[in-house]
Amino acid sequence: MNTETVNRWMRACAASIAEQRDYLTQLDAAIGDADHGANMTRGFNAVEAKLDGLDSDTPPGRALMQAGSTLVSTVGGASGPLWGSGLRRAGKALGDGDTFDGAGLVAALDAALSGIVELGAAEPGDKTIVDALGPAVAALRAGVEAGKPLAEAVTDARVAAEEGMRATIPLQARKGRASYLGERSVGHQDPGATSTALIMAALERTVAEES
Amino acid sequence: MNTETVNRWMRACAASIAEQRDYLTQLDAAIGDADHGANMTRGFNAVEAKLDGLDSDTPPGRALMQAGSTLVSTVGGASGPLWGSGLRRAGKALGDGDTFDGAGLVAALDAALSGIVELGAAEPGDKTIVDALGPAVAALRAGVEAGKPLAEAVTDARVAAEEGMRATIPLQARKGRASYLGERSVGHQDPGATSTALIMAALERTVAEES
Amino acid sequence: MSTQAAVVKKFMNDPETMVPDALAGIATAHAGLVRVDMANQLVIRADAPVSGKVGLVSGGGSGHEPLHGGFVGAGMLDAACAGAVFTSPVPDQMAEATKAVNGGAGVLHIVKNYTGDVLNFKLAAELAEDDGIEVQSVVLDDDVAVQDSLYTAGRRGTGATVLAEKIAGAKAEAGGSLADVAGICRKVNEHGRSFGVALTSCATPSSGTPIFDLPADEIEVGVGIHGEPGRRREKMKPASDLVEEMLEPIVSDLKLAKGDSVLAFVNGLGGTPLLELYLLFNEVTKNLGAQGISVDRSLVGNYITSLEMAGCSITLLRLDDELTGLWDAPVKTAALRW
Amino acid sequence: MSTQAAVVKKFMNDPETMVPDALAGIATAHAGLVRVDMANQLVIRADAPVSGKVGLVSGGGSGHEPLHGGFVGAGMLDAACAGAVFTSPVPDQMAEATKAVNGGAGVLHIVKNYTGDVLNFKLAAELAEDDGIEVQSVVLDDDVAVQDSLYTAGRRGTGATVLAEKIAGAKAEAGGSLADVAGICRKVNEHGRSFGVALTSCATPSSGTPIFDLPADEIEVGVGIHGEPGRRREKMKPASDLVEEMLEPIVSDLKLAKGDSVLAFVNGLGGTPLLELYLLFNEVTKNLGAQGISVDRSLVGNYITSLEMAGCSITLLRLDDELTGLWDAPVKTAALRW
Ligand SMILES: Nc1ncnc2c1ncn2[C@@H]1O[C@H](COP(=O)(O)OP(=O)(O)O)[C@@H](O)[C@H]1O
Ligand SMILES: Nc1ncnc2c1ncn2[C@@H]1O[C@H](COP(=O)(O)OP(=O)(O)O)[C@@H](O)[C@H]1O
Ligand SMILES: [Mg+2]
Ligand SMILES: [Mg+2]
Ligand SMILES: [Mg+2]
Ligand SMILES: [Mg+2]
Repeated sequence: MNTETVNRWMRACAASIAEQRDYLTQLDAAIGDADHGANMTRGFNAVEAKLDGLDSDTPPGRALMQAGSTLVSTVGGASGPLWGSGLRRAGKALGDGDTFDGAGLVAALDAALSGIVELGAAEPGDKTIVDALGPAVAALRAGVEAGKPLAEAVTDARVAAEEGMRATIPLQARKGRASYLGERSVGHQDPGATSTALIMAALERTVAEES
Repeated sequence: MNTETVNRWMRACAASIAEQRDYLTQLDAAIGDADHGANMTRGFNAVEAKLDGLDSDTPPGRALMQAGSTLVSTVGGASGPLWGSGLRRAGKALGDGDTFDGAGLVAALDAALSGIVELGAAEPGDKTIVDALGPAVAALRAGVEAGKPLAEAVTDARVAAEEGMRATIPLQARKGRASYLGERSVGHQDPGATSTALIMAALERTVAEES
Repeated sequence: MSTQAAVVKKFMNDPETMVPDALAGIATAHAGLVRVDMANQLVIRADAPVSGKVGLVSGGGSGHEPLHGGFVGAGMLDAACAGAVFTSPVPDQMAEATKAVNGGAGVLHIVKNYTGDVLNFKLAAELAEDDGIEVQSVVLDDDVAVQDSLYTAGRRGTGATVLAEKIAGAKAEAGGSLADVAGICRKVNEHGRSFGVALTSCATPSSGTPIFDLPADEIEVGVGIHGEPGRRREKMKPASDLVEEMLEPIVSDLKLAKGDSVLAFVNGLGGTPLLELYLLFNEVTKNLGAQGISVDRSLVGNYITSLEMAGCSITLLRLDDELTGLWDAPVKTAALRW
Repeated sequence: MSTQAAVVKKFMNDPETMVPDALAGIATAHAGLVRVDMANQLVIRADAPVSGKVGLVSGGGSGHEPLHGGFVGAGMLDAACAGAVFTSPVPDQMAEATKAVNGGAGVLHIVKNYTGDVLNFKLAAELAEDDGIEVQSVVLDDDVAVQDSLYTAGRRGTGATVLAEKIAGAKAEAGGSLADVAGICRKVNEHGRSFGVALTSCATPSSGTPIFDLPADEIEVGVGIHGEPGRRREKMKPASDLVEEMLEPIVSDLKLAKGDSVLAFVNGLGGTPLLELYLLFNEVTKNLGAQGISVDRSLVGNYITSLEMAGCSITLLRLDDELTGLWDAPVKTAALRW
């Protein structure tokens, strides 16, 4: 995988988030403030524009860092700094190499998770991004370490993200706006976990196309 | 007829206007500002209270003047000064006598009409109080001058008031708030003409009980 | 789909006591600035009567707050009479207010042109004159949505009332005679024109339901400040188009032309967020700028409202040095101060 | 029957340009008071940076106007960063604001406690410190409707933010050091508590439909300022009962007792008429008076709003001489001045 992979992944994220914009907003309306769809769309549109302007010889790690910085600089809201720092950390983990392999991808996503947890201090079960990203990273690592083909391991990660996303429904939120609702947050799917599952699905498609 | 007649007429007005309060408000909501029911109810309730406190030997003309002053002092809105000055003029027309007859009633209501026209400058067909009160006074005068029993003449007056009231429906308002609507005031019955018809119906009941 | 609420909830104890309950709140909140005569529902400047100064009295139905009570204080009104919601106060209140602010130089009644207000103030002026107080009245009728013709009660008094109270108040504070103060008030009325639109209706506390019903994509154009329907119903449109439509009759009635200077007042009708009012104001300056008309003074906010109605009015006042100077003069009221 | 509108009409051209369009209006309307950096969506005090004075920066999502841009000026904020509606601004904006107001004495960030605001301001402070500017941050979390526990993101920042901006602004204007200004800001946060209720929802410009739906006779109790549902839903009740219910957790959290003195701030959430806010304020003074708590300062109006939401919040600030003196100090901003 290389800069083109990062490029296609980010564009796939932009497309699918824009498509699901209203759905994400509806989820956020139920337990938040109805802006998650707009926030993520604005951010990933800006990421696309940023990548358009990038030198073709930018290493993939740098490209990912730029994507992260762009999210930080354009999203606002909770999801901006969280996913922004996450992608920045992921890019940093990839270092300056021109390519990366499955293990590199695991390290990158693991770094993203750590960055998000470090900044947001969410624990598993708090009904956040972490509840989709955590299981996804674990599944990806397990698949890669077990020697599965990368496309399969990434599919496992996407499935785990979606399961994690659905598993947020019965949870009572303990982080973010939804936590203000107390018990009334129960019964609703977390918007951030949902966009996270979209990001993993975009990765799955990207990797599948390359295999 | 005497002070007791005035007393019972005013109380009959208070009762029927309170009963029709919501209806009057609805009419005013359509072409005005939805307060005519509240205005007239507040005013006639105050008139009742005023009459409660009146010396038993107050002459009927004085009682009617007090009723008028009370409307002026409690209603606000267009209808307050108009009907208030109207009743004051009516009372003045009755003079200081202890009783009055049919001709006296004609003179009183005619004076009320003049007072209302003088203050409000409405012409027939402007979609106002005048469109109910004008025909009522004319019918009353015709009946009394033709020597009809008073109860019958007053019934004629009530019928004329109601006809005048209904005849306001197709009119375009040229006075009061409803005039701001221009053509959109057409098709609605005037609230002030409607309460005027109630005032005439109260008079009809009062006179009928005495005959 | 209708955008109208079936029931409008209100913070109150009882519709009948809503106005006095709120007046009691004003009395405490602005104790240093005003005193409140609860019996007559009057908000009176704390130091009234100001000896030798022309007194300014206004008033009208409640539901337009901060108008008029919020404009009582140095440099603006001396007293405001509060009626029931959307109902003119009665002559007795107005006469009491006139007495309370009479500093010996006469009293100006500033009256919005509605039949109820005009008639009640007329009777009040007679009462005050019986008491030996010299009274002049100026009736504001700035709303170009209503044609001033034989076929209506005349144009309504709307946004220019706020400007007239400020400017006449400054003139009185500066020692103007009753004739001067009435004169400048009339000048504001001649040079000020307004136009309003509503996105929703509003409900009086006693009725509880909206005065009219409006489909989700329609607006009432040419409304006043009493929740009444407007002159016509139109489709909702972008702010720039709407502002153009609102400005056109104002600019043409005032015969404004390239090089003229105006005060632009973008007023919220109660339920419209400030964010939208500033956005509208931006459209106003852009539109007038393109015509070469310069917006030299401005006022943006909820100043003359129609309960919780979502909507706005735009008022333009043609400025000259005299009006500009009086506008800039200090004012210290609950709702307007500089 | 539902009281919610199916579609909320807004004066705008395009949801995407709503905030910059409104900022352009603010720039013109308050040209003498502030300048607007359109690229970074900042409202900046006209004479910033004030040399030797601690700079005060706040900001947050738009839709709460006049907060924060309306509070920029002498004696209050030096800059306000505007995000999209209900969305925190980004660190870049905040860092630019910090630079623009740095007069050499350091800059205070006043942050409302929402995850987005806290995280973005955190990254901004890092950027500013990279630029060599000393930054302190105070996070406001005054909303007693949310328990401050391990199980939430902590109490929300609501009404006390307005009071903190005023009082910290006065301290900075008086020459306080960064530590002093941050200290007094923290003191306001410790001594101020709020509680909000909503009668209707509100709609963000991009979604256009209300965030929640509320039956005609129900209210959301314990709401914040982002149109979010509250802690619970209850039947509508008389104002006196509602005020009692709202004051109880505030009074008990602040441990207010007979003889204590407070500032009472009755705030409208955007769609509630001033008439109702004064009525609520009257209930507040009556209720506290009966407990022997004295309302010595007050603020009544729409100051920290949630778009067009009908509703209110009540904030009490326990007063001492220091806070009272700083509250009384002169302030000159678009929305607050004395
Ligand atoms: N502390 C946190 N850690 C991880 N994710 C969080 C945290 N707080 C909030 N989130 C995520 O952010 C999402 C909301 O993002 P968004 O709506 O864009 O921002 P905001 O809440 O500021 O409006 C939530 O659904 C949740 O998944
Ligand atoms: N100039 C006038 N002459 C006679 N009647 C009038 C005039 N103007 C208004 N009215 C009457 O007053 C009625 C409205 O009264 P009301 O609703 O109590 O006062 P307001 O219009 O001030 O709210 C109208 O329906 C009309 O009949
Ligand atoms: Mg959100
Ligand atoms: Mg009426
Ligand atoms: Mg009325
Ligand atoms: Mg948000």
